[in-house]
Amino acid sequence: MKEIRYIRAITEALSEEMARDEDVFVIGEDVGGPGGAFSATKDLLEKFGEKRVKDTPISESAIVGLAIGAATQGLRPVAEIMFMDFLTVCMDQIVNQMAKMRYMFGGIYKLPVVIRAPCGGGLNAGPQHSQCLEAWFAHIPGLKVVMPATPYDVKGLLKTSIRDDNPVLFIENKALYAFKGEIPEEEYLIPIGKADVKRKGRDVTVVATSRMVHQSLEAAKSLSNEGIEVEVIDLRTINPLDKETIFQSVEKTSRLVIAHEAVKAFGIGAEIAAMVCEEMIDCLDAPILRVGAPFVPVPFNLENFYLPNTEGVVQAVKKVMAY
Amino acid sequence: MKEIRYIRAITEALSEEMARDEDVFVIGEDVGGPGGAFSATKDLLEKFGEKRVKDTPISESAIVGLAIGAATQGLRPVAEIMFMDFLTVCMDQIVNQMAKMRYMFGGIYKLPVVIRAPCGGGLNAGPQHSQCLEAWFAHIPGLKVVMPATPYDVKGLLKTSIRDDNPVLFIENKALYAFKGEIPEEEYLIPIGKADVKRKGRDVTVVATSRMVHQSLEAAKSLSNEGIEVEVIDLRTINPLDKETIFQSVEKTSRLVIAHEAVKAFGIGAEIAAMVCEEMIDCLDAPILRVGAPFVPVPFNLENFYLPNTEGVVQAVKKVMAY
Amino acid sequence: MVKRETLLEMFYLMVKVRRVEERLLDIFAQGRIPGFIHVGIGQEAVAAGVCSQLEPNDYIFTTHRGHGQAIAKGIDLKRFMAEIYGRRDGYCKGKSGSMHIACKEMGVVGSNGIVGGGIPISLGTAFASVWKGEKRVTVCFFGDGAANEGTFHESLNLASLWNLPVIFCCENNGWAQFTPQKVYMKLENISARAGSYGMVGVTVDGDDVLKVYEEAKRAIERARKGQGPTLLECKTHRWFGHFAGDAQKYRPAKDIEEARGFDPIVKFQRFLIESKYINPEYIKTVEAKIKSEIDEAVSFAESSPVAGEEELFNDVYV
Amino acid sequence: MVKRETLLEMFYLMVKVRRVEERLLDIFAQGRIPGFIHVGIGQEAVAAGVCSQLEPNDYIFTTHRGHGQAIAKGIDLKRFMAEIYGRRDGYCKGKSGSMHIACKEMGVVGSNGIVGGGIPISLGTAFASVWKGEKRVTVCFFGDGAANEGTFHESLNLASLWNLPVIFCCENNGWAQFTPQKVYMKLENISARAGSYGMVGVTVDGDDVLKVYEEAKRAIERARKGQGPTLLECKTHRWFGHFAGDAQKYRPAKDIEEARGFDPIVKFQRFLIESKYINPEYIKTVEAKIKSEIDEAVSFAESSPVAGEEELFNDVYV
Ligand SMILES: Cc1ncc(C[n+]2csc(CCOP(=O)(O)OP(=O)(O)O)c2C)c(N)n1
Ligand SMILES: Cc1ncc(C[n+]2csc(CCOP(=O)(O)OP(=O)(O)O)c2C)c(N)n1
Ligand SMILES: [Mg+2]
Ligand SMILES: [Mg+2]
Repeated sequence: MKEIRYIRAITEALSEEMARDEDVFVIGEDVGGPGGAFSATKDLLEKFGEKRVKDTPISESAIVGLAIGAATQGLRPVAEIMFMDFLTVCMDQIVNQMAKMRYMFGGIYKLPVVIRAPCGGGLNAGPQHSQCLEAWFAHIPGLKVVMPATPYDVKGLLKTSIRDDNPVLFIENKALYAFKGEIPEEEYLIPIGKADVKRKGRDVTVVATSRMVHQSLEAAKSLSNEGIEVEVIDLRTINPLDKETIFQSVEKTSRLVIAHEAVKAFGIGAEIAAMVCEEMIDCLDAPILRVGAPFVPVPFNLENFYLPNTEGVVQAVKKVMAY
Repeated sequence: MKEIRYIRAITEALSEEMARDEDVFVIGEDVGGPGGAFSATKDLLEKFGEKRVKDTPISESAIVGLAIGAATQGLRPVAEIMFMDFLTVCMDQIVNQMAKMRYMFGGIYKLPVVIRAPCGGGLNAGPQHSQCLEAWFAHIPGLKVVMPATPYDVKGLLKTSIRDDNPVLFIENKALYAFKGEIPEEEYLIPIGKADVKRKGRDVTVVATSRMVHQSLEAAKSLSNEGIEVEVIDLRTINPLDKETIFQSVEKTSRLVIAHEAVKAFGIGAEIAAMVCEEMIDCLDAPILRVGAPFVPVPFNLENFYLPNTEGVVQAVKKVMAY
Repeated sequence: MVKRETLLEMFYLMVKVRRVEERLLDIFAQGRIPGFIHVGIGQEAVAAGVCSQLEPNDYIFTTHRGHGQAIAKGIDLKRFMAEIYGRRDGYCKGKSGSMHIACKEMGVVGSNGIVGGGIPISLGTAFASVWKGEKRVTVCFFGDGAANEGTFHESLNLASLWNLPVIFCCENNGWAQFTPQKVYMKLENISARAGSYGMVGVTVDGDDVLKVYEEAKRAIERARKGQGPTLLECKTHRWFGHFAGDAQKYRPAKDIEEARGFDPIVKFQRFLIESKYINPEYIKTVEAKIKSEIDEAVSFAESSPVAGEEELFNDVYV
Repeated sequence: MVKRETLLEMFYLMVKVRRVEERLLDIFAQGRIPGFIHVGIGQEAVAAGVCSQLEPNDYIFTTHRGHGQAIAKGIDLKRFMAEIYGRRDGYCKGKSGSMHIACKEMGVVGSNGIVGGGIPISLGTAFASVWKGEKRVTVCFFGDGAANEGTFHESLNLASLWNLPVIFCCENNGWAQFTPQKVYMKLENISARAGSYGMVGVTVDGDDVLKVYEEAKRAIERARKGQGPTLLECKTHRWFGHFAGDAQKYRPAKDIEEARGFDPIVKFQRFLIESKYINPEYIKTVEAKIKSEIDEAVSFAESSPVAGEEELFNDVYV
């Protein structure tokens, strides 16, 4: 095992996959040189050369379109979009083209495209650089949506995403880029669509994603001191959703809290709550509570009021316990 | 009262508001001449002249951007985007600009922009011309999302939307354009954010939107013959959501089914189910079921298998009744 | 000079595209095709002039008005027709219809229902060709209206910058749906926009198949030799409405009449006859052959079943 | 000839912008400002040359690197600074920071964090001005990198087509974040793209405030007279990194040194002194005045509180 930052785990995954498969290339704004805005692609240009590390103009639709076209011919592009908020300037390519092409054309294409994009607040980056929009993409058939929370998961899942023959939206979290964690020295993969029970517990299930996984673990720790044992499930993949792991846990705990950083209303927590309510309502001993952001744009300097946090999870858990 | 088609009710609303307020103008592709792809703006060019009926290039981002800028200066643009699927080519303008501008700039602007766009299948228009994407926009603070199902509602709500000082995404349904219904001769308005109980019933609440309102009413009719009395709530507005009307009904019926044409997974039905499950789970006598499209792109010629329909609502209602 | 076989091939393709679309209008008017279709009658010279000189493994991208290019690129008429009918044996198993024909074997990468939506993707096949050291060129067809979408701009810039082997073929029929060109852009020649990217731009009479052939040849050669992309604008005329059933009330009758005066088939046929390449007898044979191909395609399509519910769930993911 | 007051005003603005941004770099390095900031040190002549001749009710749109233009347009330095600090008395109540300054009274319609995001919106204020029969012009600032976004294309086409009174002012500093111009476009002059829209395009030495002034004057006059938009490219130099804290390791030291050699303030100051408009004493006075303005702004900002939680929910809807 070794300790590594989330951002460097991404770099390792890219580097390993590029070494393993000559058809993998990275493309995006500033991905050469210093390795993009957050240095995810650092040193790849030196290692793999200009053929496989493609610096582009600021033209997100062209970036994604090129990736799609190249993928129809067997290449395996990994496109970087600098902030998740900028996916808005290439939504047609993602949603109407990439997601639908295989279906629309009768299955003739595989589309092994990965689009990496960081979500989230915590950096005081303001309303146009802090959003969590995973719910949009989870609503679109044809895409897979991956959203890892730890260095270990980000590396294993990015490697798997690159090997997947379907388009994958790979949502990183910029507030986690500097976060450190252990990973094995040797190669490993993590399957897409498999949630991870990050902490076992008998009383309440907390399903969380991305940064909120860490807040939930913190919450679980402090609640444990009060005798409440929380099971924390890190979803890791938003689509396909690992219903089984969630359901098994809820069956055991009978209490569910969902925590994500995205705006609560119409977020992915709604789907999880609705699924449980549809298929196992009788298991529930309490309402399903959701912890998410309020219905306002992400403010520059009021993030401390805006961002869902540990305390929010603690309160929600206590509420379902007290019910 | 008079009988009118849904599409002509739209035209009337536009025409009346343009006559009433000189700052209202329509803008979009082909909106002059024959009045756009679906003739919504028919005859407006003749009536109001070129100043107020603006035919544009095929440049959706420029259309929406212009509307936003004009709105900051007190004009009241009504932009037409020909199919809801094409909102993907101007998402940044809608989501990062229009929705956030008031908040982002400390409240200095009012943004009375209406974007009209038709959703939905039923015309065999294929995967890129049939989507229902209302869930995306409902997730974005700063937008209002309106989605009427009848000529009466579409007229009254479009008029109110034009008078609203906030950006409104006004989602029409192209399969309903030819649908006929009664409206008053005299002027009327319908408030945004108010659901409509389209049929009263004691046994099951069905919350529906757009085309599925009609399917739900049909379902209710046939179920009534079997002694099941369904209450059909037409949401009419997705955001703000009329929680009160939904909750009151569920309190009475204790059973909830939600029906929309959008893909079921991560659709707006999830939010409604989650809300109910969060705040009034103990009222429920059965799981909350959702009727929505399967997780596949909209197929050209398999719409009969794809589209959520009356039978789907009937089945769901029977299931919650039998529970 | 253009070789005789090529001339005859182009003639055949033009007549074939015309007759197929005439038949489609017919069938559509009878309500036998679901959804909507867009025909390019009057624009056949562009597809024939360009596609007749492409290799089978070259790539093309087409639009909602893409029947002609796909046929000229050599797709199978039966599966094409079945797709438009929405039947199981169609190219997309009936799931996509007229607007979304694709045929991997013949390099028809895909038709697109989003105006300008295919342009960015065409960069990718061109990129892959260079990557693999192949000499395959990509032709991306789009309309005059599409030249005002942001994707046009982003894509042409990137293609020129990276010297990609792609020909951006703008089929300028003077109309974007119900709106004539002068209402939505100031320039007369879209090819002038090539200058914004340091790219070669040419405008050609798109109703003259020989001229299209010639300029397309240069563009294709440039691309194949690694000399970069071309913006090739072919000025042509749309005879019918935007979609089948559009009565073109917004369009002066004179304009339609004039458009029909530019008939590329009449023009080319006259040339071929005057130059003694063909005679009226030959034309009859060609027409007969085409008719039987179309008959066969239609009956193939009509006898192919609509897929069952199980097909709904196929091909969303690998 | 340019009037003396105008010359002095431009000088004042350039020095003010420079000193404000120097102070911002300082404060930022001390960790007193949250988030990130982008300074335009070295580019002051563009803002001053353009904005000094705008009326208070003319409109400007700015970008992430927009301090200079906003200051030159006349916003209040105290509220500006408070916004960058994220404080309650900032222009946006502290909710948006450096990237999103807006001031309705002074026509700073809004700064934008999305590259190319403001360009379409600038059409709207220009449209409204024509609509109301006012003679207000709109200046939309953006960078060289932004000229490859689709919105640039769509917006310039529409502006030209409708003859809108807008000046598209491309502040070309040769870099888009970490990437130099030649890596992302073939053309040297972005103004050449004006031809794609039938618009006037001009490139000017953006480090020479008099040249900027002159060309901007023509463009503004054209716009005010209803003669349509202009694409005005000002070639200038970015001295510092893309954002404060960016050490520019990707950039040759020589390039940075050269950039600093183009100092627009040094150049203009020399001219003013040689032409006897000012003397060293005058400069000292200006510097002193600016220093006290900045000191005042900083202490205003630092003594303004951060808004409370209740502010979180304000201004989402009317
Ligand atoms: C993004 C987008 N906007 C609008 C449309 C609706 N639409 C379909 S075809 C068309 C006109 C296209 O004109 P042009 O590019 O000249 O092609 P033509 O139809 O003349 O072949 C329009 C506006 C669309 N399909 N996609
Ligand atoms: C749509 C979008 N893509 C990418 C970015 C990230 N980004 C911010 S500034 C910038 C460079 C902009 O370069 P230029 O337009 O030349 O402006 P400059 O920074 O030089 O003033 C980039 C890539 C963004 N903010 N928005
Ligand atoms: Mg056209
Ligand atoms: Mg720049």
